[in-house]
Amino acid sequence: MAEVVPLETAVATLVHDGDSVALEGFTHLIPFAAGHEIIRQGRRDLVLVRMTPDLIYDQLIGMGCASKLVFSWGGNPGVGSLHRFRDAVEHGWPAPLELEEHSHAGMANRYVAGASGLPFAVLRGYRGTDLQGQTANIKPITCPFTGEELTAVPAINPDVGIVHAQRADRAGNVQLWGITGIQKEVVLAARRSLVTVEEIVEELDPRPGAIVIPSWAVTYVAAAPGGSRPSYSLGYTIRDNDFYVAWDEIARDRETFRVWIDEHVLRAGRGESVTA
Amino acid sequence: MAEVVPLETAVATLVHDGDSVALEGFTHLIPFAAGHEIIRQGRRDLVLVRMTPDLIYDQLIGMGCASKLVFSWGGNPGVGSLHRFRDAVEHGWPAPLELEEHSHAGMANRYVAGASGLPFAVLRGYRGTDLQGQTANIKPITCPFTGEELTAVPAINPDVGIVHAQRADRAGNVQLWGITGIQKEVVLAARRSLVTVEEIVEELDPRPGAIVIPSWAVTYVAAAPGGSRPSYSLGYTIRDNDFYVAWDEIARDRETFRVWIDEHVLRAGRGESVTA
Amino acid sequence: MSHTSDEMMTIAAARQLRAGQVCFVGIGLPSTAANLARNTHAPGLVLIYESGTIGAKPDHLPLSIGDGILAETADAVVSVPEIFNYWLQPGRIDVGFLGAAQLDRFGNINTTVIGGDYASPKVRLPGAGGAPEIAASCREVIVVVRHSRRTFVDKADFITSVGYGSGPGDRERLGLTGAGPATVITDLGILAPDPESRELRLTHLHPGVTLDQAREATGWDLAAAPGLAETAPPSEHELAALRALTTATPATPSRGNQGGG
Amino acid sequence: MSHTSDEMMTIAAARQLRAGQVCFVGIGLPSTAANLARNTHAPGLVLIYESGTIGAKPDHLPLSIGDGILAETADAVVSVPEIFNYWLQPGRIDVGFLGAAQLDRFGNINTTVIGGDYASPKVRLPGAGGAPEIAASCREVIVVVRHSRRTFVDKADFITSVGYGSGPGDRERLGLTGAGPATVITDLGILAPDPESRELRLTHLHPGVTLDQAREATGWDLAAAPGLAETAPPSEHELAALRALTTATPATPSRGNQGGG
Repeated sequence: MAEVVPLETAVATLVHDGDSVALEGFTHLIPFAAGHEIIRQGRRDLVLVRMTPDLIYDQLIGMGCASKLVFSWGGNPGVGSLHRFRDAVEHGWPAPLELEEHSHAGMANRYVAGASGLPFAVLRGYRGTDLQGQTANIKPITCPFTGEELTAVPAINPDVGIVHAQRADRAGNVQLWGITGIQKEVVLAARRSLVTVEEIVEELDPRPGAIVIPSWAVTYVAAAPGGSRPSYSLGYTIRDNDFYVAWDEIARDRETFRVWIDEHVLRAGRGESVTA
Repeated sequence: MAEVVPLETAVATLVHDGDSVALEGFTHLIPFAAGHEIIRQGRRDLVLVRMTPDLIYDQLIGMGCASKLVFSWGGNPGVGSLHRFRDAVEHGWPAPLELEEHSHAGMANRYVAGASGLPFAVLRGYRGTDLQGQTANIKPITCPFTGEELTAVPAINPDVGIVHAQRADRAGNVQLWGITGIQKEVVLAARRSLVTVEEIVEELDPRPGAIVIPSWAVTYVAAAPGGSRPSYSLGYTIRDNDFYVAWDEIARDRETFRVWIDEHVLRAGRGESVTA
Repeated sequence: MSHTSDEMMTIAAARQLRAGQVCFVGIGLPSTAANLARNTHAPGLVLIYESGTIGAKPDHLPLSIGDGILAETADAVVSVPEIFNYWLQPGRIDVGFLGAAQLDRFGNINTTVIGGDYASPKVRLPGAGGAPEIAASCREVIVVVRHSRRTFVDKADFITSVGYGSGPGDRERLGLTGAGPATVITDLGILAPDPESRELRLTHLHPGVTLDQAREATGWDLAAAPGLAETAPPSEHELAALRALTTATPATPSRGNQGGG
Repeated sequence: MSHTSDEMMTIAAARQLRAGQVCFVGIGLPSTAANLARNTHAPGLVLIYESGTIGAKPDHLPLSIGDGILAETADAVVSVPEIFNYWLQPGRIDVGFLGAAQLDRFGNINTTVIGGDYASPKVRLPGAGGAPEIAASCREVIVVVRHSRRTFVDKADFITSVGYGSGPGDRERLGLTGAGPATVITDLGILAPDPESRELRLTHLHPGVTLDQAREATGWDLAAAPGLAETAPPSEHELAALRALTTATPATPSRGNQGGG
């Protein structure tokens, strides 16, 4: 059964230096508050896993929390580059960043295999691309019935999976709706999991389009109202598009980035997230 | 885009002698009306595919519509045996019935592969069982990353997939809720598809737990109110448990079976289903 | 209160379950036992039915694994591929309940064919359903089955679901992640595998049953475990709770293994 | 009305779409073009975004592929694995729209790295996102990209998404089920592959653009297709509809390929 604890406690208990950590949320429900808590707790050498390492991973990478990134699209959506990510890859600042790069379909299937207790997944993907040559984690596989050659990718089972959802009940059952992305797979694939939520309610009344992750499949639930900002939580907060544009300027320069993190993350009260 | 047509037209257009046909509905929304229409149209040599060939397949098999059955559990749920199925297997009456037998997990993954455009699926299954020796459609496969040996099963892509749902709109978008089973996968895996529905409505208002299959992924939609009886359609009809018990007596004897089919299926008005 | 042997069997099965466990349930005796446990000593027991209902809380016994009451009371309803792939296969389920038409000395289960050969059997049974993967992947399996020589056979005619295969080390060799059939509950007593040989032997006799009766109903030379005990008789509370459950629901036969339609 | 070259490009892209088609859309110019088509000549166009929204009907341009308006107006919202596995991979999608940082003479797309080598590139781009499988599996692909020598290169530094590989037969050899990049729409004109050699050549020039201008902006010896035509200029109706769409929404840069966050 999931235990409902403060965010600071959950992150301190779950996330250790050197862990592989997946903070997911595909375009919606991105767990910024949890990411900021990881920065505050000064974690190092994390293997960060995420299909779309956007602003939250730009921040973690820029603060030197990561030694490796496993991903499929690293940009500021609708705006352009992630400057901290590029600075790490192009100039090794503040630390070199090893990359393992996939396509969305490959990453999604890796999480599916992880959630399914299988060591690998099969897809029609990557064939003819130069992605194949850059990692040992893309291999051909032959159909034992037709002889057709397809592509295999290994399961992802991160040490810690972190997602944000709209609500949980006091027993720790989690409910999310709207674009639910890859969240369920990440929680089920992870060895330990944290779900931050907009609110904890007495009862999860059924909602169209909602999925529920039962409490017994989650390690910790933590309340983090507004915890997906500047991303959004459908029904609770709206996407702060201006911040995504502003981030381009903030992150372009190492110094303005550090100043911003200092003011909005490090000096922000623990358990509270101030992103814009 | 799905065309909304009478049931008789849909079955006549879609289902031909010798086709592989999957009528699915896992414990709920079983497409009895469509099955009865196939009996009335006198189809022969069908390869019937279904995880749980219950009463509807007992009827199709007893009427000699099938030459082969691909399945994972053939019983009268909560009651006992399917006597027509057993008579076909044990005594070849009214015609011999070739069997291809799987587990539920195997069948479910075969549909998933079919819906995904993959030639096969991988699972932890069948190992150590005698099921492996009975069909060429269960083979070992080795993980290219860990070397672990798992099991592969080939995709199912039936010529025709038939399911029952609660509602469709006039454009042919289909909505179902409650236990949604394997229905989406069957429609997507099939070369041609038919969805029978309790009613056709102006608009599909969102419902908790509902899934929608978009019109452009379906061939035909046909109205068949009560079309899942004696199974049920959550929110529309309730399961006729007495009929499942009564079927044990009806189907035990070849003659009472034929009399029942004659009265309740063959002589029933076309487009109408009388099962109890 | 006096009780029937089926009531003893169901209550003995219910006692195996603990609050907080997650239990994969089929229709018939397993469903009755699991719901009895949830209504008595294990209120937090999580019931999963292979129709895709997770955390179902039926107030009467479901009549099929797809009964509407399961979907309506579940924490979550997922697709059939998801229930097998995301929930059963990775070993998230603590206890799987299975029935059997034949159960052999190593806990292997047959629900496929009896007599003749596979292509022309004497008796064609319903088949595998979810059982092979339940037997493979649940952390442990409980088999609930009536005791008779027809059922308790030296060697199953067909292995639908693997128990301990042909003995020690077989599950590991096959890569089966769960521990296998830890407990077999019958109307005569309770069996468990010998830790060394993996052969099923008797650990409990239900009140009023003799070792000879159990041996008579078993198709192999049934051994008694050291410290063979008598099952505690049903308490009044257990019997009342069981009867409240079953009178609220028409009786269903118990031969069905996992499966349904 | 006068128009900008970006407006011509967007309108030319929108014209490629027909009512009843199913279109896999990324943010930026592809999304603008697809929504313009839906608002003008192709009202039944089905829009799919890789965030899992099927049949989205936004009344303004979404600001990310996960914009709430997409989920709220969709016929169905499915998980990310489902959108790739059940909807894209089997070839159900008629048209995939892609952008590119580099596009080579055989329609191969680079959105990964430019210059240096993969481990220490001169420019690190966002990467693949959904593009490799969109390029592989959609029945056809339309690339929308501004014309420049920096983008239109003889050979891509990195093949993120396969067009025609190194020429005829490569897609078939690789088992790519879709037909590949049938059309490339730029701010100068329209390109399509030579049916024999698979090399991209110019089929249309937008009004006021010369063949020399297009050749000057292309990093290979750009051929003109027989019957090189002039693109019909934007109609007043098209321009008005496009401006209604874009003024309702803050401008978004167009460099992004499929992807988002």
